[in-house]
Amino acid sequence: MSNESLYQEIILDHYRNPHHSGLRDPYDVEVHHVNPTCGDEVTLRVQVAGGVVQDVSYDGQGCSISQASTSVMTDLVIGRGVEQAMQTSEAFLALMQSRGQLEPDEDVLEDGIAFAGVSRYPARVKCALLGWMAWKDATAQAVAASAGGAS
Amino acid sequence: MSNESLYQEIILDHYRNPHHSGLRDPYDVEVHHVNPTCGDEVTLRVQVAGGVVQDVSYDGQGCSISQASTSVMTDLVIGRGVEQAMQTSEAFLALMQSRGQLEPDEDVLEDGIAFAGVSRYPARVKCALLGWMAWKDATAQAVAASAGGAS
Amino acid sequence: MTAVLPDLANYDVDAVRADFPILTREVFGRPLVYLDNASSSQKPRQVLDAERSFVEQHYSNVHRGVHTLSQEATDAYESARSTVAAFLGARHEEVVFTKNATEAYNLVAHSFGNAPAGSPFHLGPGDEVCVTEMEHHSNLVPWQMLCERTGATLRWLPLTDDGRLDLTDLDTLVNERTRILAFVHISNILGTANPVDVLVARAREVGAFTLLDGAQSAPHQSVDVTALGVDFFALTGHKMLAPSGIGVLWGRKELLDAMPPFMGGGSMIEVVQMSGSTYAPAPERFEAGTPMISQAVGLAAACDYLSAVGLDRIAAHERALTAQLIDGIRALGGVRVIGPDTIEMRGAAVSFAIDDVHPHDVGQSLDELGIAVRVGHHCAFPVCRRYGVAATTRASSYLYTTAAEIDVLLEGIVTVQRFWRR
Amino acid sequence: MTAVLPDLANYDVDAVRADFPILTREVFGRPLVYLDNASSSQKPRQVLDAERSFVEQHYSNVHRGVHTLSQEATDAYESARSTVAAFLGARHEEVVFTKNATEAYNLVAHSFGNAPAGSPFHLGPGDEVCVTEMEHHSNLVPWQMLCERTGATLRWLPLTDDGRLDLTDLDTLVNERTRILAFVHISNILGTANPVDVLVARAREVGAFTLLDGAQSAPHQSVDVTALGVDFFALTGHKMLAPSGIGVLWGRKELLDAMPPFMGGGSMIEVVQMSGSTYAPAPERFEAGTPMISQAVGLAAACDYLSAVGLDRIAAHERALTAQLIDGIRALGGVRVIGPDTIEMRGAAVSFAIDDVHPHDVGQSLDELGIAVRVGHHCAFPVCRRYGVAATTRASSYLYTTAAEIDVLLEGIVTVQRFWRR
Ligand SMILES: Cc1ncc(COP(=O)(O)O)c(C=O)c1O
Ligand SMILES: Cc1ncc(COP(=O)(O)O)c(C=O)c1O
Repeated sequence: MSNESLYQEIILDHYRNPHHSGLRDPYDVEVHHVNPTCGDEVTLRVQVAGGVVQDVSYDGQGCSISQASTSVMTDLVIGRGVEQAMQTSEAFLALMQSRGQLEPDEDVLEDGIAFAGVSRYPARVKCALLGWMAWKDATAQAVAASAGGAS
Repeated sequence: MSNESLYQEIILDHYRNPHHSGLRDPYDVEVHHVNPTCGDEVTLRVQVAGGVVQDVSYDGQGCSISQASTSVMTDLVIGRGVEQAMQTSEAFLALMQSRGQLEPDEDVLEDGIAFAGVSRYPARVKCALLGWMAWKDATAQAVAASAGGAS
Repeated sequence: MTAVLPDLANYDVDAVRADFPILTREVFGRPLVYLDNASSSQKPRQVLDAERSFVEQHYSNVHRGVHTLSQEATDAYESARSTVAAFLGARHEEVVFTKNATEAYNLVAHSFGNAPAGSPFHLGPGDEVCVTEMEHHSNLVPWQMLCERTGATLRWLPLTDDGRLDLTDLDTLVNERTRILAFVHISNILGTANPVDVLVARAREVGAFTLLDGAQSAPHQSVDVTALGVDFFALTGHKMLAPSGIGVLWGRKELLDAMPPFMGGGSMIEVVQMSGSTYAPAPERFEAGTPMISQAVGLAAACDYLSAVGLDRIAAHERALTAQLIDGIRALGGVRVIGPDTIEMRGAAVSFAIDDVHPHDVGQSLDELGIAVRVGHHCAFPVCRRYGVAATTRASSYLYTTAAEIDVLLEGIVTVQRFWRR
Repeated sequence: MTAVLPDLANYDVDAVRADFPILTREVFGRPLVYLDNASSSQKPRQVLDAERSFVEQHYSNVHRGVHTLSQEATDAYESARSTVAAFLGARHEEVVFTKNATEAYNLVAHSFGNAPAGSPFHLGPGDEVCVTEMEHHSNLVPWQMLCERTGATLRWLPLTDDGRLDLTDLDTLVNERTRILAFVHISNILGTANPVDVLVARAREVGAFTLLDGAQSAPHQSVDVTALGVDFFALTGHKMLAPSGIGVLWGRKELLDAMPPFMGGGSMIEVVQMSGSTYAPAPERFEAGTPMISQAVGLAAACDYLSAVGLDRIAAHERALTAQLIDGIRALGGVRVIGPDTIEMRGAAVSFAIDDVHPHDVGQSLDELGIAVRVGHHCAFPVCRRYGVAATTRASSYLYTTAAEIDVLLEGIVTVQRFWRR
């Protein structure tokens, strides 16, 4: 595909060899998210302990963008503090909503910068966000549950 | 006004000096018609006997076109056989619906030919037809009533 | 679009006119004097060019497509939405494209009509809808129909003899039972500008929703829906230099998202099963089917054009013309203004009646002088009845109207009076 | 409009293409191959010119005005109606302009929903509406909503494995309780052409009204609504060379005149009083507010253009391209047609699935080769579910599509297969 292609090598690599894929135990919360406009879906588990994202595992159906984006996401959040991971997730969301106007920060988003081009394709933005949104949802639930347990 | 004017002298003459105007006795049927798009109205009476339109009298509010057209109509139907008068009314209707495409027959429509230009103004066609439609309605009722009475 | 506009330090009406191809037309051998702007406005080449170049280079259906044209068309359509939102001081997601203002009112009325009992939008017997006696049929008939469907009661604020809202009984007419107060910003027939603040304040006291008909305000003055404090606002493109076939419903986002849909179809759904469907959030929820794509682009170009000329300058220009017309009519004698006969709190539409000449004859005779005015009930039948006329003659200026044209109209009225004097 | 068309003794696709400015575009440095016609079509300059010259010379609001521009605009609008009527084999007064096909279906559904008990259009619990499982959301969701409002039951004709209507239970599904049978003429996702005669015959037996969704038929083959024997038919302009923002509901005059109105507002009324209103006969009754004036002119120009090229020639041309595409796909291997895989009783839209490549990736990769196809559920979610796919890739040709373009697509599919093979 061409140079201007949406399909940067990084994306294809993650798509062909997704990181952290497959559902694993132990986990605190499992969520199932669907992108209604294309039927793509992901089942995702998170385990949070001591304010740190201990593990994220997932299984899903979807296009290269959604699959690769989920893979990149796991690299960026596993082993990080929840707060930092949430910030990364916000940065990714901002990039996706930028319609090609934002210069991504490689220090924050690492492989995620390969998705900058996706933001020019509003129809694909939801694909790129599917895994991220599922993670955010599951993590928020896990944090709420442990906070509830602690109080 | 200009040469192409809708307002032919004949129309203005009838408007300024309407023929057969005012409500008269005797009559068989009286009707009241309204043009909803401009609020113009006419009250009209007919007397029919022996298959002949004996009299048509009327009173109304309206623009020059509707007033003059009603005046011309009375000239064309009073004293004529109902059937012939109905034919004249059809000829006038056809002229009005012609969007300027019909050459009017002076032998049939007499002063009515002055309204040929009105057919180019769909918004005014209803004005020109107000009195005619009221006459047709009233006459049909009068004929039906006398047929009913005869049977 | 690059609107190449001249420096309008002094409002340069000739420069504006040069942008409107139709203004060079002749009618019956005379220069066209177009004073039917309250009915619909003419279009500048900037709007026509914007629409055409979009269609010739980027056209496709919008939403959900991944190919380039589809992305470009979606971008154009959505940035048109942003432009309109900015024009109204609103948020992008609060702008729903409709085919005209009429659809906007029907949308709200039908959505409310679909709301189940218990919903904040639900209406039933005992509930009331309040309008005014000066509403355009478009903001009256939908509420009549809604009341008929739901058993709610329609009430209305009456008019004073000088063409204003009669607010004497405001507190009775807008009361605890009132669910929605729908009223016109500037009347298309009387020209009256209504006191939005007073009406909104009363509606808020009783917890009624407010809907403002901006069909005659948005084209002529700068509008900030947030500052106005209403819940819904609508405009129609064709009266503000945009193509026919497009309008806007603006609504507060939290209301739009909570309201039931109006029309069903493509784009407004989330998940469709044969057994039932769920719906997208606003604005998509209210945009069933393929939208008015190139017309939205045209409307955005119209907003840009109006903003470039400057709504405040336009308003000032029209104000001067309106004063000239009202003063001129008063000076003529034998002509009566129907509606406010001063320029306080009024727009540029001036209705009048010439003694003893039927409006149809006035309109037709003026046409033969090249002057386009509107005659009839102007889709405000009850107003005509209120002032005891079957119809009126209405002259309405816009940004391209000149003082000389107002003089031509005034002379035309004299010609009409002479011709029809019997 | 004078469509200066070449002699098309042999269908001269290059001459047709020369009329469409956008077809010279490039995408990613490649010539645009536009195969998204089932979603929306491109516009020839004849249509753009007709609309523009109307707006530059004759524009005004329509109806009731007496000035020259108003008469000219009304003439243009009403003769557009006549042109469309002739195009469909219908009468002038039977053509209602809507903003798109979606509005047409909602119009009928809402009108029926407004009919009082005792009216032939009334629906209530125990009554049924029948559709098919291959409906576009536009001809499905309005009926779901109608059933929800009225308590009527929605039923549907299922599909066979090869993409046809399964008529096994026709007599049960369309029965004495069925009030309306609404179905698609040619499916936008499967390409299937449905047996109108069989369905109409059954509907007539049980006294159900019939509504035919012609969004995908009217652009591609000659349609005679009278011969089809249905009660209602709708099309949407943007799929047949016309501007966006205009569609048509055709209905039998005696039905339209008897049906309750849908939207309320200007033009659709007869007499308006504050206490209630009466309504104009069709088509005005269903055209509330300022209509899509210049878009109607554009639609008429599109009808003229299609007629000049010849619907039969267009159909034959597309048939050849469809055969080429289906045969080509079969020869490739690893690609499955979703829908009829022969050219019997089908239109030009061909949906397919490439083994192991997600449709989004197919569409995006083809775009990078300049090829515009649609991917997704094509507003026919239930069809995807029926055939076990989340989405399909759809290629759809039109009068300007060339055999060479179909070859480019077939090569593109091979490229996609190679690229995405893991
Ligand atoms: C079969 C079918 N019906 C209805 C529609 C709806 O058309 P529109 O979106 O123009 O209202 C479409 C097109 O999207 C269609 O393909
Ligand atoms: C005050 C007012 N409201 C509503 C409308 C309706 O606008 P449209 O016919 O474009 O829907 C108009 C214009 O006719 C108007 O003047």
